[in-house]
Amino acid sequence: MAEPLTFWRERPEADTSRRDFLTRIGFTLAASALAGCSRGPVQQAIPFLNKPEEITPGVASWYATTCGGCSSACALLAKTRDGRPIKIEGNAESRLFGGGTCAAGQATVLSLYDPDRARGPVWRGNATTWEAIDKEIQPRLTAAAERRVVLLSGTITSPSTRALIAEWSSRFPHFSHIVYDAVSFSGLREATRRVFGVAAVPHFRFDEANTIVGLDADFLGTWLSPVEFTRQYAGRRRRALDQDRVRHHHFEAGVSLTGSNADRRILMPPSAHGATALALLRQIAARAGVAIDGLALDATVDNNAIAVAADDLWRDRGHSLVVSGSNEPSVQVIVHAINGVLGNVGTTVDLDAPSLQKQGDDAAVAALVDDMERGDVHALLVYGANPVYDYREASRFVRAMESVALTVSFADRVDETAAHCHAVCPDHHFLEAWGDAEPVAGSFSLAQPTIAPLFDTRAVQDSLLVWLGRAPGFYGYIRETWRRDRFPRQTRYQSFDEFWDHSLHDGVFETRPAPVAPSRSPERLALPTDAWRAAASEIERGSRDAANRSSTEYELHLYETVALGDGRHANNPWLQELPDPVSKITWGNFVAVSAAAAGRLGVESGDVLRVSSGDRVVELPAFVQPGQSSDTVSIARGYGRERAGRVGTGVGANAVRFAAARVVTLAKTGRQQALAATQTHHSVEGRPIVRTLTRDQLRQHDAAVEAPLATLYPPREGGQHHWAMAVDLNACTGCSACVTACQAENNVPVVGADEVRRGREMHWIRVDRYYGGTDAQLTTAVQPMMCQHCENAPCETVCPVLATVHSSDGINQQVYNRCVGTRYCENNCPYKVRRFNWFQYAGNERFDYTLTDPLERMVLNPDVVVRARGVMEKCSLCVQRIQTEKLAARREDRPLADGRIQTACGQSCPADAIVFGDLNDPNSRVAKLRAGRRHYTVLEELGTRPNVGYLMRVVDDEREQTPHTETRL
Amino acid sequence: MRRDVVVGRFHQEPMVIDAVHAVRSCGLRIADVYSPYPIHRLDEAMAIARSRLPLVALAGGVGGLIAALALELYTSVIDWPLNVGGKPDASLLAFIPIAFELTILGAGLATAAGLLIRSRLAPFGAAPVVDRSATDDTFAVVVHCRDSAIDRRLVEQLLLNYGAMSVESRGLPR
Amino acid sequence: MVSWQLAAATAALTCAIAAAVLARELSRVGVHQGYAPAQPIAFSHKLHAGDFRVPCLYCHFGARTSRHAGIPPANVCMNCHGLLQKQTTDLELLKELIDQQRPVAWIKVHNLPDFVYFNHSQHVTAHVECQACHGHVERMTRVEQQAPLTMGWCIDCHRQRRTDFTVPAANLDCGKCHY
Amino acid sequence: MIAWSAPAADRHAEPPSRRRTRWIDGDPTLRDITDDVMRPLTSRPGAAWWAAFAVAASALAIGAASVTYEVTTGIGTWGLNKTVGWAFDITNFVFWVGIGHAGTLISAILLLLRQQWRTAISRSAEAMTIFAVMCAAMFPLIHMGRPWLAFWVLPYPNSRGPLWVNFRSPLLWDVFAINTYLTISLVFWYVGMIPDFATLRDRAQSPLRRFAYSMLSLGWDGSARTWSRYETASTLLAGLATPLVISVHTIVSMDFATSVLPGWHATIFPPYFVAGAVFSGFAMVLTLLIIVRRVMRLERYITLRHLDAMAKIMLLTGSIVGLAYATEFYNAWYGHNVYERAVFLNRVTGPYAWGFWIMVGCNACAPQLLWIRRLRRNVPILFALSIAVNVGMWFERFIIIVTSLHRSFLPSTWTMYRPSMIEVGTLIGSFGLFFTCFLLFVRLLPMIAMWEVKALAGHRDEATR
Repeated sequence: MAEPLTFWRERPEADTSRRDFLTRIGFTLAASALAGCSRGPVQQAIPFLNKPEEITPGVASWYATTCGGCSSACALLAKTRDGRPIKIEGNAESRLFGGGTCAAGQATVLSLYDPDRARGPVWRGNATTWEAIDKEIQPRLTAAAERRVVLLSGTITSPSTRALIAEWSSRFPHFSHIVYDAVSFSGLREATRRVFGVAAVPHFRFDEANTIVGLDADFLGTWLSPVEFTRQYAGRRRRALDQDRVRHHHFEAGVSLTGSNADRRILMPPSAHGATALALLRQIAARAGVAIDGLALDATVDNNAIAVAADDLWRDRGHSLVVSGSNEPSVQVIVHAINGVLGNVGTTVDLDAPSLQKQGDDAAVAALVDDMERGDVHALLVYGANPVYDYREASRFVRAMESVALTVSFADRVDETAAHCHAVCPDHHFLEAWGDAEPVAGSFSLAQPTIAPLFDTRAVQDSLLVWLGRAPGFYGYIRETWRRDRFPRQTRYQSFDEFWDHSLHDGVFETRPAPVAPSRSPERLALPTDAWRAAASEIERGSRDAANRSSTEYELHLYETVALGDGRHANNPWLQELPDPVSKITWGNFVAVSAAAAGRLGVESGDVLRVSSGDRVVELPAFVQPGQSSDTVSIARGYGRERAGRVGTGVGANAVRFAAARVVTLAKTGRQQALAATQTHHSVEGRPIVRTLTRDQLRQHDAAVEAPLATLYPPREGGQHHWAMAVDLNACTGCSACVTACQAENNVPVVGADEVRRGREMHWIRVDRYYGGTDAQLTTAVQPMMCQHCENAPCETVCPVLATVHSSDGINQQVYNRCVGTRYCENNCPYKVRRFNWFQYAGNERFDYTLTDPLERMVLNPDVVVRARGVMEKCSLCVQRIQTEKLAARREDRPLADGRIQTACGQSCPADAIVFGDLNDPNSRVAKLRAGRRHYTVLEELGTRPNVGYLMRVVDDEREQTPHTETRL
Repeated sequence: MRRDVVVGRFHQEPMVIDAVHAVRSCGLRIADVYSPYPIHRLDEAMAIARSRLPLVALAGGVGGLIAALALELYTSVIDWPLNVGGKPDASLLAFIPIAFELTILGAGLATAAGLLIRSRLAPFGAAPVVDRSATDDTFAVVVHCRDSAIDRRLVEQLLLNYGAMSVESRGLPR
Repeated sequence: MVSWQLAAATAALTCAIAAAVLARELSRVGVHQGYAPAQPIAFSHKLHAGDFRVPCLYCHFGARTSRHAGIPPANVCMNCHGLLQKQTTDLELLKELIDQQRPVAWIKVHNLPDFVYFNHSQHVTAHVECQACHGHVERMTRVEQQAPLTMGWCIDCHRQRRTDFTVPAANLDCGKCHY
Repeated sequence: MIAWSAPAADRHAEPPSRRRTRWIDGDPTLRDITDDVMRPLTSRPGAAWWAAFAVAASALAIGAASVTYEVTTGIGTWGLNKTVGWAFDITNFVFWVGIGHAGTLISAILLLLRQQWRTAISRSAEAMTIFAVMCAAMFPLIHMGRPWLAFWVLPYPNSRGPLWVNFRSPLLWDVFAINTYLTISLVFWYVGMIPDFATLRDRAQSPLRRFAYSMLSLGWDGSARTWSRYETASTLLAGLATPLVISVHTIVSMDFATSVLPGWHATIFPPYFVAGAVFSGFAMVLTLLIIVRRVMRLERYITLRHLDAMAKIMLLTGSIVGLAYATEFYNAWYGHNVYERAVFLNRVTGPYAWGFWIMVGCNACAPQLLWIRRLRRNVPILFALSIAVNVGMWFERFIIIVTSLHRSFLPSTWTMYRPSMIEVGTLIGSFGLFFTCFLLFVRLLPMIAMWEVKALAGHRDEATR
């Protein structure tokens, strides 16, 4: 088959045995010895026995697929080398997500090689074969068929899988499919049902919004579809550079990534969430001249801030957006009402093509647990969910499971839930499996295997098919559903095969769906409805008893981290060591307390606190978080896994057990536990490092650009290219996807919590975060910082052995194998971006993260050497990518077009904040940006003349977002 | 053996000087004087020519300097110029320290070598002369008396008069 | 008199010789010039590339597009030997391996340290003869490493290609091969 | 005609200058001098020596263990991090190089200045120099991530192109400076000992010793011609060593001065460091000699006047160092550079302020006591002061290196540094190496230049005849 992207079609994965796979990568193991390990006396080269057309050893091939990292289901490209997926990148074809990804998405490729994955089916704790386990399960299912069979799953975005499940409901009369999201949106779905008559999560359009008001919704970090929203948000900010201003007000208790990006961040304890929404509605309604009764002015909320927000919203009515992270239907009803009054429904709140990324139904899950306890459930299949870890009443759930005759888990490992199941039928990793997804109605994407299954696993869908008594082969099933449902909805291709091949090649297929919501009129929404009133009175009742709280109690605010999300990525070393975008803390969660509360409790960062609510207790180190609401403590969920694997088990403590609690009490334990933070100083000390520009300044002298500093030395003649980079601080949100992307691309080691505490993390790119202002008005600035590739590099001058010198095309090169490790360069680097190999990280049991286990080593990029002990390393501007593109251009005898070369960080950036290019080409994007008014280089007064520059963040008010003032933080 | 020198042993520096003056004013030749420490005025007393070691040192220094500059310029300008921190290939200012050090090194080694070679100092070198105490507390004045016309007893008497502890006629050392 | 000068002279001479020998040996550490291991299948390049004039890139097709020239998979051998009648013990061994689905474990002759990135296609694209680095393989019955494959050896060629304008210029940046 | 009688004494009246200070107590004959100096070499070592040797050797063992562990496991065994790349290692390096400066200074500069009091102490000072420079040279070596490749800093023809070295790097300057300094110091030391070796040879009882010393003495016979050439050579070497000793610490200071870091990037460093080096060097000489003159019963040759003279030099150099501190702060304040200011403010008030104040107290303040003559001649006080200065000068280097690194330009990179046990062990080890060598020296080699002291004594005879 000459069609490279469909080379699996002729060989469905079932045929491909493990050994076959090994033959396929055989050559590579030798080659990756070149890339990774040290050089043996005799090296063998094992060629393919029968080389597949599409694989040439040493040449990367790309496959379009869909991310299974979370329910956002971003469209991806997987880069495979010699049959091994080694890198994840966003699929630029996707209208929703573009080329960007999130950190977790980048890291999914490592979880493919996770040695703790289940190696095969398990029956009652014993490894077994698929045949055997089918024999066990199938009869039991048929037996249970007359009674109740339940599939408890996380949100399933795959239409084909949903279709398959529908078949089950027809096959088993008493079958029910219950969707459980650890972080649930069922409040929003319910509210939408109440207001619009359809239970759905709207598709939000931040790119249409000139004013955004967020109520504790971390939509840039973790909420619903962060990659998509970041792309929209940054895009909107970019457009606003030469248009009117955009405003973002954010009300929250802890400091979230989104809050740290807001123009105005207002403190709002969780208990005031509803009241705030209500007050906002009241203000908006007043401006709209909508008469509403019964909405009393609430004193517990910051009415001035709300008024300011309301003004902005009203000014931009029709092009503004209010989102809330609350799971209370009543609150979401009010939020809908606000958007309704503002006329945002239809523009920024899209219900024609709703989001399908969160479909959890809390009520159904609660009912299920009752049923199980009553013994009404006879078979429970758990797929893509881990309730025993993250259900609010986990212990009760476990007890309930005992009264279920057959419990089956499809988890990829024996996790907390699987451990309590009779059968574990491990699913493929998404990179090994066929699949499709419909994250937003009408936007489809496909997933294809990029590697033969590493272990004896089976796709869930195949298991479901088999147990239905059908032949396995989900691949065929997907084709059928697509032939049935997707093919008719397009006119471009005549034959289905053509349509299929192109869809598979592009990975995405987009079409406007038939409206799912019944016709509704925004006008009607603009008037008070019963739904409003009910919600309003509900909220008022709620906030009244929220008010009474004893002085020793603190409100609890649970949140997801950008790295671990709900905890499913806990065993991924890259994500465990990813500094939290806000706190910069790695390897574990903590109790974020305000300075005021810390003073009251007499604790400092690192003092271990006992957090208790009733009989539930966890002990976690405190972290004094600037900008934390004074009476609220924030704790990240997703930690404290008990059966994640050797990396993730026992890191941090599980805060989900407090999910039911509204308040907790804190007590000092007297113990200390140093936080593994990568940044310990938070003030920019008034130094002009992260620069901002007001919109007026930008307009006034748009042309004016400072002349470059004079230099004593004659200029050296350069080469054919002059590589440079521009980082747009106006777009960057600090989401840190670039950090993980770089780690994946450049084989950057993971060093573990202790070494991070010693200040020895190895990331080549970091995101500096500075605080300013006060707790009440926290200002935050972020700055991605990697090697600045100075033309006059201080590091180069001081190296005695010429291990770091300048290339003819502007790159500051680090030659690892020449380095003797004096660390003089590191000392003399003003940006401190160089990283030293303090130990032998590769092949060292003490650092058994990504470079030691032979399985995990398969993720290594063969084009980048793994560094040895005692040498310095740093950002190389992804020179291997530059080489590849240059060579390709040369081989195909075409000029190297601008934008063809993307560094890993720039490629992964959902905000498109990092631009790489050739300064010798005056029309290149980077050359234009460097010529612009916003461009500056960090510490330019030192005369280092960096090739990496920054574009100033544009603000409306100098006082906002510019932490240049000395602060106590 | 032929007894062609007269050795006078002294215990005090001044007497040696006088003795040497006296002996030479008699027209006799001083073979050499052995002392435990340098006696400055002995140089003119014995009319020892000034050493030319300074020239050797100069040569060594110049050699070191040239070698250093040659090495630095050849390696970083001619053989393989590299862009180091945007500095010029011939960063002469930066080359000064090493050039200086090698100058000193060359001069120092040349001086030492010159001394050893000129004075024939080397391992397995010749054993000392007159007696062991010449390196301890004795000054030995050795007078040439090969000419049979010279009356050794007079010479010995002369030395004794000038304060020699003991005198002896014996063969030339070496 | 003579004794110590003689001693000194001999000592100096011995030291000089010792130093020279040591330097020569040290400079050869890791250089495997002349390495010619026996292969599991006694494949003769002389026969194939020499006598039969099979182009290098027919078997080592990887060199055109890939970093690795690659060892031809067995099916490439069979392209011809599937049709040819001639039988040898080595061919039987090969067929046997194919039947058992076992790939041939060849011994790599030209090995570079892991910290060097060498890309065959880059050099093929720049019209560098295979023989420039691998020697006259078409005359070898058993392949032998002829070039020293030291960095200095690479650099010499790259330097020469910067002065000789009849060929595509080569690059001397460290980052061309070390990353 | 021939003068038959010995001439009158007054012909040899010495110029009064020679008579001013008498640098030897009592009036030993030349033989007494030989005996006194050789006593330690011939007699059996006493309990004190053995005790000292045991301590030094075990310290050396600790150091050896620490270095072995560090080299086999990685620099990670030290307390360094992504921001602070140097700490104990280079601190110790600069500290020991500094110590190594007094020796050459005493023998070379004071020789040129015709300072006779140097004769008694020059030998041991030179020995100290050599051992100190050995200790110093160890640190650049072991601070490398891959010390087994240290030879790459040497420009030798190789099979890599050849790939040379970076002559612009101050570290490379160090390589040349330290090696030159070590070589010249060794030559100077050895040449100075040749006549004494001859003495030892001629006094030696055992054939083994005689052979060994005759090898070392290179057949020295004390001929007047050799002596005259020999003195020229010594003067030349002294003349060469003087600029050398100044250049070496200038170059060491350039490791910092040529960098971009606030607190390092300072033009004042060369003179400041040289003064500091001499300062610490003399402190160490004092420490050693005060012990040695007592243990080896050499008070007669190393007199209170010697101590007094050294104390004066300490007072001078100490004051220069103090002035340098003040100047740095003035520049930081006057220069209006936010980074510079922050660093110096941080030195005085930051987390390492305690170290800063130790440094100021020991180096700038304490030596001021030496204005008082009585204290300059009070052995216990001098000893205490010399120790204090050693401590203070170590902290000076620590403060310069660590406080400049741990909080430099980007606040996001600010960290703290805490030494690990391995680093402390290495520091202890360097002292072990130093004292082990020195203790062996005092037993195996004449620790006072006999011929020079004899020359003094001889002139003294003349003067008093």
